[in-house]
This record gives sequence, C-alpha cells and structure tokens, in this order.
Amino acid sequence: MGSSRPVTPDDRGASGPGDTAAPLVAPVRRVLLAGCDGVVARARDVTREALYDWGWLPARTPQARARAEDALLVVSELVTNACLHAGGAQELRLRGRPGLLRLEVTDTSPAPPTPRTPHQGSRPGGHGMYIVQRLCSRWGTVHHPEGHGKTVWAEITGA
Amino acid sequence: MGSSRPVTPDDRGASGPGDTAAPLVAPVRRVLLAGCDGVVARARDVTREALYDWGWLPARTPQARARAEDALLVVSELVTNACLHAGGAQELRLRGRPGLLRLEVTDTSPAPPTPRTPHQGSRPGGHGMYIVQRLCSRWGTVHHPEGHGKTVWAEITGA
Amino acid sequence: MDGGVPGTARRGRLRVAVRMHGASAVVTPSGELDHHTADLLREQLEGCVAQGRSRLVVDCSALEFCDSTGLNVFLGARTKAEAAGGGVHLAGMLPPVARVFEITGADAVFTVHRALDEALTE
Amino acid sequence: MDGGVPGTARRGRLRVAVRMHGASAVVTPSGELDHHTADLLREQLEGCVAQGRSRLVVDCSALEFCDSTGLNVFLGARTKAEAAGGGVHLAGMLPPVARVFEITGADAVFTVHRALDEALTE
Ligand SMILES: Nc1ncnc2c1ncn2[C@@H]1O[C@H](COP(=O)(O)OP(=O)(O)O)[C@@H](O)[C@H]1O
Ligand SMILES: Nc1ncnc2c1ncn2[C@@H]1O[C@H](COP(=O)(O)OP(=O)(O)O)[C@@H](O)[C@H]1O
Repeated sequence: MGSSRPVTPDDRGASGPGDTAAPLVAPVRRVLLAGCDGVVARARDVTREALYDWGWLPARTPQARARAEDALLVVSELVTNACLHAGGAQELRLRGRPGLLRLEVTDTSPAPPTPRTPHQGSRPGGHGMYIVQRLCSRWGTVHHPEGHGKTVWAEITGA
Repeated sequence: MGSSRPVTPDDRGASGPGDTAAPLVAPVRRVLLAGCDGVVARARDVTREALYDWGWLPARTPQARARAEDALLVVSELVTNACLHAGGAQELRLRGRPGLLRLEVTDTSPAPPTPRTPHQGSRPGGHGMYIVQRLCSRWGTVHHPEGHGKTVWAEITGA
Repeated sequence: MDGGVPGTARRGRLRVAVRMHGASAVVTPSGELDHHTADLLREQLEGCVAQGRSRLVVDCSALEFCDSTGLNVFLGARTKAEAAGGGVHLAGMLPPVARVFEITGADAVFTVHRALDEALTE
Repeated sequence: MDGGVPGTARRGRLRVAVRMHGASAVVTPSGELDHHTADLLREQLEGCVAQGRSRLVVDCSALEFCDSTGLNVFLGARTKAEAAGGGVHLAGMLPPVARVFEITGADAVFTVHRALDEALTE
C-alpha cells in the first residue's frame, strides 16, 4: 500500500473534529483516493490492512470478526457516497484508538449526508447511511473552512 | 446562571467528536435549553458569561471584541435553527480551548443542517448556516446513536 | 400600539419606536433583534408600508444585536417597501449589526447611512 | 457473455455464472459486489428476466462482500422478477452478506434459503 503514510500530530488542517487541542495519541493512516476508479474496493483493502496491523484481525471470536467486517462495510458505504453524491472521494483517514476505529472520508461537496427517513427495507436506495447509523456508535460531518468540502466520519467500537 | 454546571471528563455520551479518547483538558459549560421560550437570548447570555470567564471579554482590541460578538451571533444562529427546524434545542455546551471556542447545540432531530446553495444576500432565508460557515473555522454535525438526535457544533478562533 | 402607528411597542428585549418625518417613517428598534423579537419589528415595518409610508428609515443606533432572523425582517420589509414605490434606509448601525449585513452581502441591497440625519436630509 | 445467457462473466472483483435448472435461472456471483461491480450482476439478473426466466435463484455461497449498492441490485431485480410472475431466492449467504440484509430488513422481502439445494427442490 504505497500511498498509505503516517501523519504527524501537527497536521491540524486535516485532523478530525475535536482533535484541535488534544494530542494525536492514536495510530493514523491516510490514503489519497483520487477519482472513483476502483476506490471503493481499495478503501476496503486499506482498512483491512489497518485492522490487521491494529489487532482487530485475525479476530479471536465471531463477534470480533463481525465488527471488523462491519468496518469494511461502513468504509465501503462512505466512499461509495463520496463517489455518487460528491464528485469522488479525496482522502480516507483511519484512526485506531483502544476499542474504537474511526473512519474519515473527505470530499469536495459542501452538502452533508442526509439519511432518508423513513428507511424502507424493501426498496432500492437510502440504505447506505442507514447502515452507517445502525453499525456505528457515532457518525458526523465536519465542514471544512472556505467551502472546501467536508469530512464524513464514523466510529465503530470493537467487540 | 444556576443551570450551568461543569461536566466531568468521563461524561462520554455527551462529549464532542474526537473527544472519545482525549482527556477533557478544557473548561466546559453545559446548559439545558428545554423548549423555545427565550432560549436564543438565554444562550447568548450564557455564552457571554463564559466569554468573560475565559478571558475573551472584556476585549483588548476591536478585533478581539468582534470575535466575541461573532461567537454570540453564531450561538444565536445554532439555537434558532434548533427551534425552527428541530423542535427545540436541548442543550448548549461551550468548550474553551486556548484561542478557540467551541459551541455545541443538541436537538432531537436526525436531520443535519443543510446550508442553502447558492446563498443569496438579497432574499430572506438561508442566512443562518451561511453566517456560521463564514465566521467559524470549522463546523459540523455529530449524529447520536439510536436516532437520538444530533449535536451541531461550530468553532470560533480568538483574535 | 398597532403596527406602524407612531408610538412605542415592546416585546422582551426589543423596543420599537415609530415616528413620521416628512415623507419618511422613522423606525427605531432598540435592544436585541432575534427569534424572540423579530415579529415585533416586522409588524411595525409592514404596518408603515400598509399605511402608505413606504420610505422606511430605520435608526439602528440603539440596536445592539441582530442575527439572521433579524436580517430576514429587513429583507422582507425591503421587498414590501419597494413594491410600494419606497425602500428601506438603514442608519447608524453599530459594528455587530453592520457585520451581519456585511458578511451576508445584504448591505448591498439597502441604502446604508452612517447617521440618521443623512438618511432624512437625502 | 450477454446478460443472463448461461456462462460466466467477469468484472474486476466479481464473477457471475448463470445456468438454467428446470424453471429456475441459477445465478452465482462470486467475489465482491460493490459500486464497481454492481452493474455486472444487474445485467445478468435482468437479462434472465428479459428472457422469461423470472424465478431467479442466487447462489450466494461464494459472495464474499456485498454493501448497499449490491443490496440495491437484488432489490431492483426482485421488482422486475415479481412483475414477471417470479421472484428472487437467495441461498447460502455468508455472514457478512447476510448481515447487510438483516440490518436493513431487506431479508424480509426475499425468500432466503440456507443452501442452494433447498432453493432448487422447493
Ligand atoms: N458524501 C456525500 N456528499 C453529499 N451528499 C451525500 C453524501 N453521502 C450521502 N449523501 C446524501 O445522503 C443521501 C442518503 O444517502 P444513502 O443513505 O447512502 O442513500 P443513497 O446513496 O442510496 O441515496 C444521498 O441520497 C445523498 O443525497
Ligand atoms: N438544527 C437543525 N436541524 C435540522 N435541520 C436544520 C437545522 N439547522 C438548519 N437546518 C436545515 O438547514 C437549512 C438552512 O439553515 P439556515 O442557513 O439557517 O437557513 P434558514 O433557517 O433560513 O432556512 C434549514 O432550512 C433547515 O432545513
């Protein structure tokens, strides 16, 4: 994964909400995802690799394995949405904290994800953010200054 | 301000994005804002009081005074929006960090603020989030688990 | 006081005085203009236009706070006043109020005066 | 291979095999079903229906990943198959794929079988 590289704590502009003052104690991985060609599968690959490096995989229990698979599903949804609704994903950032994985996807659109309500299980469409909501302990949007797009993030707790 | 009280760092459920692992080193103030009666003005009062307590006011320069006034304007916009679009504000949280004020307003609606684009200066409507975008270094939405509403937050840097 | 009739009306943290000056209605909001008080100013401004006073001069020198809800009141009154052949003149805005008009670009659609006498002698 | 014709088609990380079994078309996607590969499965499923094979049995036992984009393919095929008097049967889903159907509630609108033979002998 040649393009995944660590960031330094002082990379303020790119850090997530609330990290402005707190030191970055957690491992971080950043990957540029320009365009849409193959990026969804690639985002899963990078995430899977991080899950191995950070001890989520190989999983010790079926529950732990399911949580790791949930993370792959969520990253797939976030990157797909950036492609479908925001002209492409820019960057994927992964942050591992004890018992928590934070996934961040940046794009250049100012519009936030708007989960469709009510959710309808029988119809195509509107399942992506519903899945994110169901699988994640929290998720949100950070709007970048000067209209430079946004970051959609989601946090998954470990088993 | 009888109902403003400090929170403890372990109050995880209520803390902002990214605070999950980092200790709460900053002063925090929380105020319940049930219903909509007088809450917008009250939110400004609480914020003004915190600005005095945290040294933003009295301001040493006109620029510093403008930044404090911006904070009052932004909190007014966020609380007004919770009243108009989300059935009322629940809680206002203020976090002071060196050179940074973070305003957080929770409500019970799952829908995020969606700044209207293009912004039109000559027409009524759509100015609230535009003002927030213009005055804040960052802003965002944190969606609470299980559909329990959301937090809209905005950060203002000091002069 | 009824909308736009000379006199003073009050709601919470906003007071609105209206008086006539030649062809102009001089409307003086003082205090804080927000979600809780916007209706009061709206009634007064629209009342003036309804009574044929469509040249609205707003003396903002005692207006201490105005957010987007307040801005919407001015923008709505402008549409009504212009439709009636008049307009909205804003005079003496304090810095925090001027800032809202500046950052939204709304200052471009009003006639903005530094001081009230400038708006009246024009 | 053209849509829904017996044989095997491939796109990136997805392979789709189609064969006929009595009244059923047995469609076997293997690999990863997502934004990049969804069109391939959609073409195959819709191709079957267009050729009069509206009882679609999908052998999911080699499908390793499916997200909401994949789910949309199944939901869309279901509408077409049912309109043609058939339906979509899903057999042998692995845990990560079953999970997507469970949490969205989409499992309720398909006939779900533990194994392929169950779907064919029914
Ligand atoms: N990254 C994004 N940028 C802008 N809008 C988004 C983004 N992600 C989601 N959305 C909006 O949220 C809506 C709901 O997304 P989702 O639940 O994934 O369903 P779907 O993609 O099928 O519409 C989308 O239709 C889109 O309007
Ligand atoms: N707290 C909130 N909850 C739900 N929706 C919101 C919230 N705040 C803003 N919105 C949505 O964002 C839109 C834009 O808000 P804003 O820029 O303040 O303009 P306005 O309130 O005049 O419509 C609103 O119309 C509303 O749909």
